[in-house]
Amino acid sequence: MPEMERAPLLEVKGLCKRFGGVHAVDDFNAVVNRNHLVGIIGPNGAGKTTILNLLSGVYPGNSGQIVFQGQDVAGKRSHQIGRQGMTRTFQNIRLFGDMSVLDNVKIAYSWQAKYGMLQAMLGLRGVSQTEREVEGRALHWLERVGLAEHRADMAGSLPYGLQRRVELARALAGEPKLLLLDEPAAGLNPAEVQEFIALVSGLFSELDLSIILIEHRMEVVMRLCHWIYVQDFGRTIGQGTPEQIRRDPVVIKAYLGEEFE
Amino acid sequence: MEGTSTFSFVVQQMVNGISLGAVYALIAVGFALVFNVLKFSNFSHGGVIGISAYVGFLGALHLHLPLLPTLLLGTLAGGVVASVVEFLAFRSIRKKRGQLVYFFVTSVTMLMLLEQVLVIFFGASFFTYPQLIRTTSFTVGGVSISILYILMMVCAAVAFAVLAWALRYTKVGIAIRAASNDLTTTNLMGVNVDFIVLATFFVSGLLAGLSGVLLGMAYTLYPQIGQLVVKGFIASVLGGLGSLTGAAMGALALGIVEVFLITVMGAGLSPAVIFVLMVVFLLVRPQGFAGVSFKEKA
Amino acid sequence: MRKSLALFLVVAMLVPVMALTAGCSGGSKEILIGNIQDLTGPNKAFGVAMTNAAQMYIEKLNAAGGIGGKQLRMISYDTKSDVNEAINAYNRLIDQDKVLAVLGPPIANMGIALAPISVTKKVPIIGLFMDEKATTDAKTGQPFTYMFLAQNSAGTQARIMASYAINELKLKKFAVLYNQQNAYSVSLAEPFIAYVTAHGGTVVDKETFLTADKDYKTQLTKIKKAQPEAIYMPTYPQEIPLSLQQAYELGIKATILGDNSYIPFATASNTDPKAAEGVYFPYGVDPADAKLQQFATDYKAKWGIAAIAQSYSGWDAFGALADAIKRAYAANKKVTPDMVAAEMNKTKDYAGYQGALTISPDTHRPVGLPMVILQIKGGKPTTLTQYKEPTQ
Amino acid sequence: MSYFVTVGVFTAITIIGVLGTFILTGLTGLFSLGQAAFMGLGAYVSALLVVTFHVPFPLAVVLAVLFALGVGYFIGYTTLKIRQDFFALATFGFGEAVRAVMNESVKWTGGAMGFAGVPQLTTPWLAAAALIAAVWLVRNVRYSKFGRDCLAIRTDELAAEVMGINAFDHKLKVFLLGAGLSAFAGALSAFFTTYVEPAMFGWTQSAVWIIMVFFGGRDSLTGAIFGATTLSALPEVLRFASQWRVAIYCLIILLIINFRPAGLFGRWELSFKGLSRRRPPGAGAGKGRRKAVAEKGGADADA
Repeated sequence: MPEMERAPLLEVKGLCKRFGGVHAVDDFNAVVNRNHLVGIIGPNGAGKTTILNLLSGVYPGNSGQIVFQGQDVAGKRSHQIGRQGMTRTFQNIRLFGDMSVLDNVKIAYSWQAKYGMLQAMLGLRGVSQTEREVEGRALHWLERVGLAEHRADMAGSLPYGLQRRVELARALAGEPKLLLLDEPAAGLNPAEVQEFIALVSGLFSELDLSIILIEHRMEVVMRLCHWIYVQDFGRTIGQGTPEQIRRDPVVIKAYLGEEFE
Repeated sequence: MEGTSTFSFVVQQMVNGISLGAVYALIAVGFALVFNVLKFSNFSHGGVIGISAYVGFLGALHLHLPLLPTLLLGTLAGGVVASVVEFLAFRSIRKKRGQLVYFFVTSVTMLMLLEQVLVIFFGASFFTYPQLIRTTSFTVGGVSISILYILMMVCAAVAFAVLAWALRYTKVGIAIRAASNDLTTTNLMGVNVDFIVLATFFVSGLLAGLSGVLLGMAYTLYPQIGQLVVKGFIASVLGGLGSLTGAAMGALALGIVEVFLITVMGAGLSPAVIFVLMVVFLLVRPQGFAGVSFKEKA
Repeated sequence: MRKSLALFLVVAMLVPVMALTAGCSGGSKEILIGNIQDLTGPNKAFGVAMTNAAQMYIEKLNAAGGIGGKQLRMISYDTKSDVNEAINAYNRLIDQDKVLAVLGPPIANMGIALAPISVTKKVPIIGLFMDEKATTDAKTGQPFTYMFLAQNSAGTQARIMASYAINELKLKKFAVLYNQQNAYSVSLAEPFIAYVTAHGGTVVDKETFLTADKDYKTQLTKIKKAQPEAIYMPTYPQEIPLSLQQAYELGIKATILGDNSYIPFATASNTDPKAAEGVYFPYGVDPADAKLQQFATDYKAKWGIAAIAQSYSGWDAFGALADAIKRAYAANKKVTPDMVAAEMNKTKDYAGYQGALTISPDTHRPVGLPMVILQIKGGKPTTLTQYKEPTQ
Repeated sequence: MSYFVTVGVFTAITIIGVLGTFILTGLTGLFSLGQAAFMGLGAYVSALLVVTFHVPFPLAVVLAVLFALGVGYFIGYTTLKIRQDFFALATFGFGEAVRAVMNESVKWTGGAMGFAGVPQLTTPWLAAAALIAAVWLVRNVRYSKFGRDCLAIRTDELAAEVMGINAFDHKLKVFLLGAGLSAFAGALSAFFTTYVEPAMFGWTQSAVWIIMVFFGGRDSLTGAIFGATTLSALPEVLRFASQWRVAIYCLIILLIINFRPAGLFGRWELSFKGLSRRRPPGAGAGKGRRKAVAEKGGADADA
């Protein structure tokens, strides 16, 4: 495969984060190749969300390297990382509730829109042209996730399942190379979960994209991911393909338990 | 010969600074208490200070109350007014999970409203408390100490001691402390959040009332007296919002710094210097003297 | 829903317009005098005193037939202690109400702000704004044509106090404590310092405070260390009890010199009576004067509040103005703002409560108007002597 | 100049100042208690330049605004990194500091006695033109990506950051815009009232501007302008008992925040067809709005 010959998209080495005395993430190492879908699983408090927060620059780690597209992004601020092509969703949906669905998605283009404050103030020609382009691109993503008809609704007024999709559209509109999904299926009903799985795998096959997925539902992870890391108390206790994970005795003991016996 | 040695001058200025700091501390701690639980800067605290100062004044003037009952009356009035303010102005914003801006605007508006209530009922000119303490000061080795400031410090010390005790050992106090960590968790613990918030405002109002009467006695009584709350605001931020001890420490520091600046360079430019100090301090130590820095969770 | 909102907006925007057009009135049957005062706000007491006194004067005048058969009417606007409001009110009085003259506020910075505007509006303002910048154009040194002061200026008051302290009390070492953010305070402190240093005295310490400050002990401690013989404390009413009390608490024994607002504020209920004992201050009228007693009784009967200094000087200001209007009318059979201004310049020995009021055409301020020096003895202001500004 | 015009000019100046607060506090959610201080800087600097240094009026206004921007950059750069409450405090301290400097430098500013004798150069026409220009500028910003970014940062700064928005940088720009508008308003006001004094620029003035924004609706430019107009011009004209007036305002604000937190106008914007081709994105949910977007989508497709 040609992808394998190139350097990995993301390489995490020895990432650590302590809160007070607690090691939330302890020596996390991972590799995400291009066009790969990687899952991170583990019980509550295993440090999964912390890993995403470290990757996306929400807070800095205590030590370790995060090499993304050949650059160490550890310690960079969120917006810098976002601009380099790593976007994310949040476990507890963080939409801009006071804004329309369309505007939520447009936000992803703010840093790319090529006009400054002065041009905006004077309402120069380029501004409205750029704005039209942005609107077109944002609409494209809304259509892709099936929300075009809701574009004018306030994001905060949508039902939960649709809010998840808006957040996904917003993250995709950042045109990421690496998309971080933090429990994207949480709170969805079984039918919505199926739709969601179909949506993600559809997007994944269409786009030049890698995904890191954190999820509680084994069903989702097992069906979508190529490679899985299992976290417990901040440490990686196992990794492998879904099949390997299913059989790993350590993993079964620590986490999967009776569910797979 | 009333000349003073450099030593007694310095001591006198220290006494002045600490006295001023004690005044600010009374304001700052009540201010910080509400911040602890609801995480917003409650300027209506100043309005409560103003109203209770006038209530105490009315009691002393018309009911001829002596010192302690006057203090008690003002303190209680503060608690009641603050509770009413919480109930009328803040409760529904909290229920709707309104953003911080709403709390802020409401609190500033409430300060203005309460001030205006005083203007409507008492006019804009000033009043003075009847003299509740006969002797006004005593002198130790050339250093004069005002009885009223002693009273303030005693009141502050007693109030803080009672507060510390209540927060540690009473059921409501423990709940308030829990709420200051996380209001929603408190709700999960089965404690009635509405009650806790009301209690927090009540306690903070008691402190406002106490400081109101003391300020009214020490100074003159005018509707804007509550604007001294900004000193409490500065002090509590310096001390680290979220910590009561920090607020008290910040207040003391502010009092001493103000006195130092006036001594060294006069009152005129001291706000400018205090501003620069404040910014430097916030940049170097954003968590304040004792505060815990808040970090948003993702 | 949206339509009704829009309608509401339109109505809301229209209300002011309609209120304006409805407000136009005024024939030539009466003489309109404007009155710009703080009727609310912290300095309300002064504004109300002037308004009440002027109202009493008008009633007396109207009962006697008015001026040239015309009744006088006063239109008062509240300035709410805000200079912009004062400017607004002045403009409105001229443009809309078409008043003949304006009774101005006893507030220094309002006078200063109105002075350059009066140059273009050309309607005289007679007031008690004590700062000399309100009557003299600092750029040209010439008086503002339409600004008149009907009591001693701040400079005069400060010089009277300074001169009395140096010449009568034989004091030499002074300290000054004043509110740096208050125009009244500043306009008294500066001439005092200038006079003292020019007449053989020294100012050993000059301390200031800000309006938000309520504790002056730090400044007073510095003053105490400088060992002055006297401290001049020209401050606003609510600051007087504070500075007196705090100086007393610090055990300061120096003589305290005050300003013309020390009655009644020096003897506030929460200050130790001993704190104000022995304080000297100048005052526009002599409280012991029998003439004043009658006015005070009438005033109290009519308004239910006691007359204060601004009641007397306000009466004088309005009286001088009414006299100028009378003279202008007698001479021309009609009266315009310019005539009033011209006649104001000729005010000579108007018999007011403050004494014989003569306006100097060179400064538009009173000349030779005496003040009374009072001292608080046994908790009461006691008249010591009449004192005039020393001729330099 | 008739009284009505005078009130109109004062109102126009207030609106210009409030526009800055609208962007800063209304849209971005930053409470600055130092906006009036920027107004003061604009007023004093322009007045000094014209009266003392004989600089031509237009140049003086530009220089005053640039000066305020310079100061604003310094203040914003140092204080916008810290938490929101700190920012409110820091701007409060800044306002007091500016007033202290104005009071202290008596030689230049006249101190507490104020700076009088500024020529009256702000004509009603100038005020009207300035108002229109300011509204137009702010409207353009509001309905550009900057307006969206403001809302995004106000709602969820972290999420905005993750989407590639440099929140600090954005806040700094918005803060400068607000400072510039305030200074501009200050310069106009100095040359209209002909008098400036430090007491005009206290923190309560800044708080009043915030109240005006919330009265009309913090998401609506029309609302902010309405709030400023109503709360500044109406009482001036009606002149009803002023101590009740303030109390009534306060009550209105409390009622609005409690029962209609989006302000009287919510998101509603006055728009003139033809004049404004761009419609407020996301303005007013509902069928009409959806239809409008659909129409517009069609137009885009044609183009």
